[in-house]
Amino acid sequence: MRAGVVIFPGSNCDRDALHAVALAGADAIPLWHEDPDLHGADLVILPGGFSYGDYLRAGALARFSPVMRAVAEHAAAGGLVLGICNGFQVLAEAGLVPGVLLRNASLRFEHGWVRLAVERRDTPFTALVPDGRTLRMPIAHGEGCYHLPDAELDALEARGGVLFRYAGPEGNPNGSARDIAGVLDARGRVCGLMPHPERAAESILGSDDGMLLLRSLVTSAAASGVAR
Amino acid sequence: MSGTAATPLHRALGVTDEELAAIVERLGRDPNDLELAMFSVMWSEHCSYKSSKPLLRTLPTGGDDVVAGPGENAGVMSIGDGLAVAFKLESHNHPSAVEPYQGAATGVGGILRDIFTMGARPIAILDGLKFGDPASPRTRHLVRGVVRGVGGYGNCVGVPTVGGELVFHPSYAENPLVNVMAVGLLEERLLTLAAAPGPGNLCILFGSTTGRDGIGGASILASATFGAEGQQKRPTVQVGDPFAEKLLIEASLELIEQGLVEGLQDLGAAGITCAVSETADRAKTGIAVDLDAIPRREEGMEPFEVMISESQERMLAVVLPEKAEAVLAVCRRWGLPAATIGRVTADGLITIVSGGIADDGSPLPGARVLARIPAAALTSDAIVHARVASAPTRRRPAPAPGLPVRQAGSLPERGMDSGAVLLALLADANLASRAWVTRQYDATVGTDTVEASERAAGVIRVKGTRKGLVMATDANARVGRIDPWLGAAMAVAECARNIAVTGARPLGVTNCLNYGSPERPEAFWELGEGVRGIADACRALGLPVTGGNVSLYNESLAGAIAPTAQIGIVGLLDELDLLVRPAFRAAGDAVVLLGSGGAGLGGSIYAELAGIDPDDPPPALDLAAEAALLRLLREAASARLLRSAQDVSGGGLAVALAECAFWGGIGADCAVPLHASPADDLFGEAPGRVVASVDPARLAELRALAERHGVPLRRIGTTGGDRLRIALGDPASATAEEGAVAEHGALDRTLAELREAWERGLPRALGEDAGDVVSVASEER
Amino acid sequence: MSTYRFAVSVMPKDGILDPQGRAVEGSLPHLGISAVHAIRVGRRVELSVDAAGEAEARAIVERLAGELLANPVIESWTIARADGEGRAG
Amino acid sequence: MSTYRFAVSVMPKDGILDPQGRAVEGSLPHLGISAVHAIRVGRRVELSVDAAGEAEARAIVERLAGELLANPVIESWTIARADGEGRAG
Ligand SMILES: Nc1ncnc2c1ncn2[C@@H]1O[C@H](COP(=O)(O)OP(=O)(O)O)[C@@H](O)[C@H]1O
Ligand SMILES: [Mg+2]
Repeated sequence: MRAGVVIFPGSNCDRDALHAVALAGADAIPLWHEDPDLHGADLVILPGGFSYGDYLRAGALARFSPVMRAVAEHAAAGGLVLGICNGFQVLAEAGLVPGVLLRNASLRFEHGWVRLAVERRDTPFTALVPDGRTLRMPIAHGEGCYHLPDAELDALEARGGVLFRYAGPEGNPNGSARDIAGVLDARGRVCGLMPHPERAAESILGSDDGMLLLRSLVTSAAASGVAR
Repeated sequence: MSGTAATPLHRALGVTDEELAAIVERLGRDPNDLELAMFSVMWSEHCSYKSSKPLLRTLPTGGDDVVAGPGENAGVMSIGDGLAVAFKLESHNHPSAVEPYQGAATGVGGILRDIFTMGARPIAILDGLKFGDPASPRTRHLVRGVVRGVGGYGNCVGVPTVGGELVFHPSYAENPLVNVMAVGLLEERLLTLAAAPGPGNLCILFGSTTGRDGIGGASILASATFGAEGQQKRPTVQVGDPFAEKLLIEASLELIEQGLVEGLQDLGAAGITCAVSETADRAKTGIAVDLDAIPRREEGMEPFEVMISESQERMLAVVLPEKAEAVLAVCRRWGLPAATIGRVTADGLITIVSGGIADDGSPLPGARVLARIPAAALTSDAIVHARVASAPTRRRPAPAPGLPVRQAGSLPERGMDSGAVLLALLADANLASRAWVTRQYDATVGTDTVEASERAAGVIRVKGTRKGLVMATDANARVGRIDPWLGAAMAVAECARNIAVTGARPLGVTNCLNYGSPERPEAFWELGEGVRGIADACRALGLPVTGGNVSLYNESLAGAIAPTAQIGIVGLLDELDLLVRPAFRAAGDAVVLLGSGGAGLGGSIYAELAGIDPDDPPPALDLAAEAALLRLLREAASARLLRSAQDVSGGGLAVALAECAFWGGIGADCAVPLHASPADDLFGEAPGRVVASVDPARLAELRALAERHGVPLRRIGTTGGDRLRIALGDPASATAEEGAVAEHGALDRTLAELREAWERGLPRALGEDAGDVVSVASEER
Repeated sequence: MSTYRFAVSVMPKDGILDPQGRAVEGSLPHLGISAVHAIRVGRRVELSVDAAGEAEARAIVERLAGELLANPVIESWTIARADGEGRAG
Repeated sequence: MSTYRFAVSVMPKDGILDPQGRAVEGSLPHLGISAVHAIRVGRRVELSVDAAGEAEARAIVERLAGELLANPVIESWTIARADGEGRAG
């Protein structure tokens, strides 16, 4: 199973994602933003960071990178894509997942540990998460306030597009609509997620809950890779 | 750039008549205007250390593990396995006073460049911040801007901020301090020095283009007192571009890893002038600069502007000619402008040429030589001033350890509720939770952060090993104001203790000396005392000083800052799973106090809050006892004897106990013998003490170890419950071995109320809880 | 070929949360200002375009605004000349 | 008492580095755009002021701009009517 991690100029969680997804059992390779070839990746991760400095709007400039055409094609063909933090912002700007990430309600960068309720377990991203289990992982972003017009939110919820919500005493850190922390595209193959599972992949770092997500993904990608 | 009849050019540039004579002597002729401008920035205090050099020579710098010491961009110490750690502290005080967001941001950028220039990947940032009264609108504006700036830059480049300090003291009202420490990790074989060896080699400038920003920043901002005159001297503000810095980090490390550079130097103060003269001087070579080849951001820049511009995010690489194409290719890949701007020569001169240079660095036919200066004259052979030091007439020297101290004010004795005092201390702006700050910093990027901020030292694991690096930064302005020797020495001791309580071995020390004008004998005396304090403490604790930074002229019309020696220490934990944390971990554990404090409330937060007899001295510092305590802590940690450990510092024993308790969610019932006065015993900040919790079954073992190290150990209580109770014993029972001290009135509070006071304190002090002025000006982007 | 300078104003759409605007409004009482309301904070981008004529230049700016400078889900934009001519705003 | 609507345009001062503008410019090749240059990114703030006359209203906006909307050290600003009248930019 090969996982490709895209490096945009300004990505700063690319090495973290490579490290964690390798721990989860994948053959992890870097993908360069100017190279429109995914080099056989079964799974593509858009990592966190500040692609193009987050200038203008987070994710707005990265979405035009040559690699994003390949990512869009991969997704269109049913390939798995996970966008973490800035990667979520890039996916949203590119229209690969619904919604917009506005500035945090506090108008500040927010770092901290949050708890995520997992809304569905029948997805490639959450298959291994035990029932009833919430996931603890860090957030670190300035623009993570999830927004969609109300009617579209209703539609998103109705189709099961909300995958993670902020929960527990730590609460909603950024003012996201309906506490949404992560969403799925219509086919359920592309996921955008503000918190950082790759930073919660080893207990020495405070939590290994993120591993449940990454292992789910690696397992599903391996299965679908065989299928294709 | 020109002088007038009334003010000749050299004086307008801040060069004294005496300095001009020294320049003429080194050149054997009068300097032209460009040369004078180059001298003026290089002979600024910031670049030349012309006042502090003789003092800095007295610091101990040797040690087995030192790979690179003072003089390089950062200190480097070996941590085994072929790995080394690079670390350094630097100030960006005056730029932050002018423009807090950009000043702090570019401060972070500058210190990070010092780290990756050496071939180290930056792995952590710590920020030592000092401001005036948190209730004043100006302070609030500065705090908000500086914190946003540190975060705005550090978060974007992807280096976790894992520690720091936030101190409020009235002396910083007009002159805040922004000291930033950066830590990096490198393979020793990749260590890269900032030298320009090999005549014929190329000098390649890469990163951002050169603009008019920060013209004269180093010399003028950092070397002048803020006052009416300082206002006009303010140069163009530098704007940081962390995105460019991130690309610069990746490109620089790639160049080093691929073996493409012979030397690498970042551009900071004094820009290209500093980079070429320092690298040439270190290698005993010269450099010919092709002025026209320098990529510019603006049209019509004068040669002197190009040569001294402090545009951010630039690097200078010294490269073998056959590798130049490969270097340029790496820069292109990372989207960074790069240009060959000069050649290394054998003549020891910095030559600035317009019109092109030949392969050997000589001017092409028809080209003009605009400046020609011996590299040494600009750097190692810069002028050194013998400044006059004189102690203030009325001063209180540090008390000697063990001397009896006169009783001082002691509020709890006057019928004041000690529980209320503890709540007030926990809520004090200087002691309350820093979460309002640290939430704005990415502390977990890099997937190596084991412990960050809030509680104690930052802890970073070293991937591929079982090791951990532990880091902290401390200063002690309040004590420094009373006795600058003691303030500096105590900062070293406290910082080392912060490292040692985790079980780590402190490796080495970096520092930033923040003082007033060296031209004032009293301020220069303070600087001398501070350096002496650092040297004494480092010798006693066996720690080398591997680098640092000097920031003088920290004065405003309102006066000088409290003398502030900011200390940074990195320690090594050989086995990360031996890490000891500060929070209580289990009910029923024995609570012990290691070390014994003396009396003296001078310089404490309690004194500021409650007021004390102005003649009450600060507590004494016993460096030998401190060294023994450090050794004990390390051995106790390796034997896994400690369930938790936390040093006693700001707010004293009561605050330390409260923090251990509410961080762990486990209370404690304690009894403390009354030694000096209730205020001293509960809230005094005597150094050399640690609160630890221990499995009762292993207490005897710890006690034996403590005895062997000659460190006093006293069991003061037991963990458990959801309250913190501290009974004060009768002085008569102070000699009693343990337990039953006759009570003298107990402090008794729930963990919930203690925690709430601590959590709300800072937002409340800054007016953030009630809503305050929020600006959308540029810092918000 | 001439060079035209434009200013693109990008503002949050009506009905979209504008936390910056709200924050500024919230600080007005601290400044003793009560007469100001309905604050919206957006972006202004100035740029130069080389083109054969204004219509061609404007078309390029239109495209840039819709694809890059604004996010049509939440923002609307207007384009104006920012050189001699239509300089305003 | 009338209500006046203004737009405050805040731009980085000349000579001050504008990293945003630079980054946007750097990504234009990806959009296949080559005719655009000299991009500067700033802020636009729209607000309404209740005042007896335009001069009074404008004075309030002036004060607000210098104290809250712009950072005078690195930014300059212009103020324009943004209602019926001077609507532009
Ligand atoms: N400006 C800051 N940035 C990051 N961390 C900070 C800052 N100020 C304080 N901290 C963190 O808050 C904690 C408490 O600070 P301090 O009171 O100085 O600690 P100590 O008692 O160990 O000296 C430490 O972990 C410190 O690293
Ligand atoms: Mg400390």
